[in-house]
Amino acid sequence: MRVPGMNAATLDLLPRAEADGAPLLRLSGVGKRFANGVTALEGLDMAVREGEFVSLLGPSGCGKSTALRLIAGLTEPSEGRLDWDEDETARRGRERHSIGFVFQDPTLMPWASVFGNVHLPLKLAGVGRREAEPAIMEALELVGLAAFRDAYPRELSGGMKMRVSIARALVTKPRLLLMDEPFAALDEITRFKLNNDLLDVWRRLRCTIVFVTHSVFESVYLSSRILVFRARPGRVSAELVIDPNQPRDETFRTSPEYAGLCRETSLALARAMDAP
Amino acid sequence: MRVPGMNAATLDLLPRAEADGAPLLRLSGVGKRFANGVTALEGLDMAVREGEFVSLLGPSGCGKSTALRLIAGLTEPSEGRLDWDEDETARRGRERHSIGFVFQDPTLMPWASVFGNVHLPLKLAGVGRREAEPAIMEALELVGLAAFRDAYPRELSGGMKMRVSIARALVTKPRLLLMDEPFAALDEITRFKLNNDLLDVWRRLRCTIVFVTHSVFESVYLSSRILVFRARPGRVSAELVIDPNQPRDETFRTSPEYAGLCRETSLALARAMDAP
Amino acid sequence: PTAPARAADKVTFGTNWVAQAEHGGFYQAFADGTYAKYGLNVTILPGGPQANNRLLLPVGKIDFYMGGNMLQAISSVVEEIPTQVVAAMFQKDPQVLIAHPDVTAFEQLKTRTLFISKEGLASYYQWLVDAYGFSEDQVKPYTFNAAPFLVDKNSAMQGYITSEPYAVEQQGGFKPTLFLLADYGFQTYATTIETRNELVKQNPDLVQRFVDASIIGWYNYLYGDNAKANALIKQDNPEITDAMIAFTIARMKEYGIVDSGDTASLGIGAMTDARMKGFYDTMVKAKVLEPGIDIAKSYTLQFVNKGVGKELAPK
Amino acid sequence: MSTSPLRWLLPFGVLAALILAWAAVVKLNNLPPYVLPAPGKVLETLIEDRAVLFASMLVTLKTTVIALLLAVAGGAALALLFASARIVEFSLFPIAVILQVTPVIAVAPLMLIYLSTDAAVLVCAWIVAFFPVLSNTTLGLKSVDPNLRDLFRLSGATRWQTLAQLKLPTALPYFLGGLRIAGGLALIGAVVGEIAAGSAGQGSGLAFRIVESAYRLNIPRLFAALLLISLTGILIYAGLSLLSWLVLRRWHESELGGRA
Amino acid sequence: MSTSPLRWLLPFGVLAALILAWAAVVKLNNLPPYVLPAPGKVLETLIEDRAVLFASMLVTLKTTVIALLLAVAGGAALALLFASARIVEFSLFPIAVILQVTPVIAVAPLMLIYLSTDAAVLVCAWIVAFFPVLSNTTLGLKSVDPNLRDLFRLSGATRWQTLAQLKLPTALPYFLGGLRIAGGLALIGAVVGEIAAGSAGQGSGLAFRIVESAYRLNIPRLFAALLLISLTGILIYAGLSLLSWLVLRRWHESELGGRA
Ligand SMILES: Nc1ncnc2c1ncn2[C@@H]1O[C@H](COP(=O)(O)OP(=O)(O)OP(=O)(O)O)[C@@H](O)[C@H]1O
Ligand SMILES: Nc1ncnc2c1ncn2[C@@H]1O[C@H](COP(=O)(O)OP(=O)(O)OP(=O)(O)O)[C@@H](O)[C@H]1O
Ligand SMILES: [Mg+2]
Ligand SMILES: [Mg+2]
Repeated sequence: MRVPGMNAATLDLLPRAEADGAPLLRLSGVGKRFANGVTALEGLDMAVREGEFVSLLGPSGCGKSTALRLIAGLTEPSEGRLDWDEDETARRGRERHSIGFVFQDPTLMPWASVFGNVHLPLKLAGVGRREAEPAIMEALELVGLAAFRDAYPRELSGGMKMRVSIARALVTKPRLLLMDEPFAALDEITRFKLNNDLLDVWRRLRCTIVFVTHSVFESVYLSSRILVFRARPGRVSAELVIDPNQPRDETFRTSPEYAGLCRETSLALARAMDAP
Repeated sequence: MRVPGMNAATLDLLPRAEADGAPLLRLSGVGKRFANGVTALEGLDMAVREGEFVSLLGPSGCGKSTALRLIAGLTEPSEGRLDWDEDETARRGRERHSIGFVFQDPTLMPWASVFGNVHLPLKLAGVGRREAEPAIMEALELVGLAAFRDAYPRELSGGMKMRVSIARALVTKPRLLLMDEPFAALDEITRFKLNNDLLDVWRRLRCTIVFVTHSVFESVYLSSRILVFRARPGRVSAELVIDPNQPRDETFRTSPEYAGLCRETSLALARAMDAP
Repeated sequence: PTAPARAADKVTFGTNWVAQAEHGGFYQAFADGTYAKYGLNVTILPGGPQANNRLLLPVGKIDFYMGGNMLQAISSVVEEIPTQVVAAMFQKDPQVLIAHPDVTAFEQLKTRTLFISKEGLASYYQWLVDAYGFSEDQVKPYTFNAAPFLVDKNSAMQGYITSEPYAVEQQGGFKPTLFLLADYGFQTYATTIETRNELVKQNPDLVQRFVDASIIGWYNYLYGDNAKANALIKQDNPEITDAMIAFTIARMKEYGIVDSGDTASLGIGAMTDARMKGFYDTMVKAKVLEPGIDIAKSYTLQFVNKGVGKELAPK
Repeated sequence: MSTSPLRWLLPFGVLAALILAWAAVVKLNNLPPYVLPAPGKVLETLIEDRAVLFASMLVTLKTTVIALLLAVAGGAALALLFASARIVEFSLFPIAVILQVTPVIAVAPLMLIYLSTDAAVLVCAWIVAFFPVLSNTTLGLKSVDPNLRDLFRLSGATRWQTLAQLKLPTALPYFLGGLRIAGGLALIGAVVGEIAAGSAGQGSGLAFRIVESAYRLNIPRLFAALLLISLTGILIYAGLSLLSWLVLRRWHESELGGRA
Repeated sequence: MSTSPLRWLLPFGVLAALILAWAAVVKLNNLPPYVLPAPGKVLETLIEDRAVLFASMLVTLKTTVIALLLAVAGGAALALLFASARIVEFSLFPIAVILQVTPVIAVAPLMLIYLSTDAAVLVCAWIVAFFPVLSNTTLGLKSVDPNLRDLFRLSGATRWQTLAQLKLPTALPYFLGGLRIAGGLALIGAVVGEIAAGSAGQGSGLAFRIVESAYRLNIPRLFAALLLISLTGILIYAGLSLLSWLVLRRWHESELGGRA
């Protein structure tokens, strides 16, 4: 079934109305200043709703990774606040692995094999090697590295390392996935395949994804919402909403709506680059 | 002046006729097997001609980085041979910095500032800090990091680190530039700008560039020739030639020829993926 | 005496160096059953290269300790350590200065490099400075190894008359000139038996038995059949050879280390107030010891000078 | 690791050259054995007195190995304690330093008051050997990749898991480096401990043989004992290096050598 | 580095607690001063004999500092030599190990034959201290990031440049770790050297004070000397840690602490 139903809107600098449910988390007036005086973020307002696929787009060095780290709780805001949905906080207390994180660098343990690296989050949750094996192999299968299960990180190419990192984030089937340019080091075909696989995972697990990318095409193809950051100090300068029910496949990729959305996003990005 | 004059050809698996000058270097029947038994390359035949802009395209893990390392002399082929032009070998004896290399990872010295990192190749050639400063600042200007000259690598974002690495490769104005996915971590606008800057450098310096990328668009926009590698064990599975005199600008990017070439390249890549 | 009916008293005797013939009398008393006869079950605890056993006496880990010379005993008084000397097995301190054969007079040593241990420097050497005008500048450290002395022809070194000269003769191939400090006025007793004040007060009988048996041991070691004692020494210290033992015994006899002077009348182990006082005054003058120390606390004549075992000496 | 035989022969060649030079020095200067015995004479003595010397070596080796094991346990345990919080490190490191710099020779007599001779020797050797393990392991535990630390935090790793699965592997190359230093130090510690607190006479270690030989001017025997100590030291070092190689060869630069 | 005053007070608090515990042990067990003197008594002695003791401390400190400098120079130089080729390392490391495990006490007399007393003490202290610097620096020099090594190769860096600008900075944290170990060892080395080969009498170091006090059973004074050694050790360690922090704080994990 093909539905043209696409519901895109550019609401520059305006947070979207929250008719469709309370947000999972909300950043209000968040600023981040580093010890060396660099202000990475300033006045960042954004929310992530349950089950959303949000992409963050913006110029290099604008604070996307920092925003992701803030959401993950890996760093504290210097200003403003970050609020989690109460249910979520409660659930977080019970479950581990609520968050999967793909760092911008592969961040693999050099002393462990590919298998061991992907096993890590399960191992930390007390799942033994034997028990975890099906899940690990499934994740490795997904990123096409099943044959390299016993290789060590230093024996892998750049793209392969990144894929191990992706497998590691997926293996726990987390409820919130934070991904920092996961596919940047991959060729287009692998990338397309993984794009579709990721969408599949998203739909199956009904998880929430916050996704940093530099590819306008990718962001449009994947997301239900795109946040465009302006240059340092970063904050949201534009927001685009895409109907999540729109099926994502080759036909979408070649549709004029897709092209239009891409152009729109590119424009928002260009405007964000030289925002005052 | 717009010239449609484009001279594209898909010469699957066939090395291109060498009418236009002796190659700067030639790899013949090159194979590379690693200690752990992985065969990264097998029967790789390719040549790089003086003043060319060659892009290498191919699936993740197919041996592109390995090929670049072979050319740079950082690793030895397990099979086959690599021949340099005799003049070039002679010149190499006289000049340092004949090669600039952008690694797939930023590969910065953590103990040196951005300035110090970019200074490195000049310093190794005996050019002092004072003397090298204009060149360093020019390179930093180019990648948009002049304001970060005194920052340390750990204080930079992923894209910024990569840009430092690019500045370092350019600062010596090398005669041969080997670049391994230099722009993968950059947003599209910065990437476009740097694409143009790189072309500018290429034309001004009349240097030779071997460029690994995963972006079909980028490869078509930049190169005078594209080599598509097939999956591991890697070797050239397709070659596309693009008229180097074609001006590269927004009009080219939106031209149907460009779109056609991209499609052709994508197809070659898709075919390379499932080559036997 | 009739054998005592009660079980033998367990006592531990700590020496200040590894087993050697200088400890012969004690091993003799052990080997030939003299200690047993006196109702003592003795354990001999050999010392190490460092004088470790010393502190074990006041804390009660050992009951008798073989003291070096009287200096340390007097130091104990200063430091209020409740121990005292109950017998002196050596009438003369075997401390000797060993010189190359070209040295003939004691005075000549003043121009030589002297290898002296740190302990020596803190004790008798100060007396040499005071009494003979030696100087600290001529001292190099002695590390219980004679090689530096043998190599430096213009040097002399400290030693025990019963030990080092043997090695020097063997390795150097010459007979060194020996200056026994005792013969030059260093009149301390040596190889004493020290024990805790408390033991003297509470169990004088035990102390007396140990002293008497040890004295008899020494007579027998010097003048009787010492084969069993020597075997025991060799067992405790496999490095030692018969030749060394013979050398030591000969030197002890030759220089009257154990049996000379007062022992003729008072027997081995003899001590006198006069000699103690004379020694103390010399040391005070040499600034080795401070004036005003109550040296009477450092020893007691209660257990010696009784002529025990004198009958064992050759007439 | 290259398997070229040169690799294994050269060290022996160098040692042989050294021994030849030693022999030449003795010969040319006509040195008497009590100053520097010729290597041949030392070997002769070694063979002659093998029974006594090897027995002593075993005693010393035993002390060394136990001390090293305790140093590893103690040093690593302290390092873990220190790694738990910066404030703990700051508070307790001075005490570790005091332990390290306390001259064993000076305190050995005091230890003998409360400890048996064997225990005192062990404590001496331990004191000398534990610090490099502690110091290097602490350094290693602090050199964790910050991104990996974040990953562990995110995965809800417990303190204990972070320690066992992140900090310890990171610290491993440092720890093994400390271990290689500690190996030799445990040996010297055992020897010094024996000198300072050891029993003498029968059944005692190499230190006693050395002191006694020196006292008797039996210098060839002293050298034979030194030779055994050197051999023991080299064996320990080689063993620890092998261990290090086995553990790190798959991933750490220091044992990978240059990449082809 | 946090600037909270707690950070600076706690170590002193712990030390104070330790001293109080020591005083309590002495008091409760009614220990006589010749077994374990009370801290007050030690302090009293320290103040009383300050002239002699501080003079001796300066002598020992001087030896320590010179030995440490030489150990740094020697250890680092050897490490550089070893880093030049695997085969050199393999051939010469056994000799370094032999040096490390040679009991200084045993060879001191030999040194005294050919060296002046002061030189012999220095050599002793050096032998004890150089190995950690050597071992850690070697490890550091081998832990170079392979990509950076490639970069240097490509840039046509000379051997010397690669050493100075790549290997040395990489080895710096390891070297500084070795230095912190060597600092304490140089101090013990100086003390042991003084005991083994040092001059005695006036103008001599703390070791002589210790031996002398032990001989005279003046245990409070022995402890005062030990206290000075401990203080010196802590000062050296603190100084080297500060140096390490100054050098590494901008880039190495071990001195960065957790990131905010
Ligand atoms: N630890 C740090 N100390 C100081 N400054 C930092 C630190 N980390 C990041 N920054 C600065 O914060 C800014 C934002 O960094 P961030 O990594 O969030 O950018 P980004 O949007 O992810 O960029 P990129 O797309 O290049 O990865 C940068 O200017 C960077 O210099
Ligand atoms: N040091 C090594 N040891 C063993 N195998 C290696 C080593 N380096 C690379 N390989 C293998 O060689 C193959 C090619 O690696 P290479 O890095 O050249 O790929 P690539 O084409 O650059 O891939 P990517 O696009 O992901 O960077 C990979 O399969 C990898 O596993
Ligand atoms: Mg980023
Ligand atoms: Mg690559």
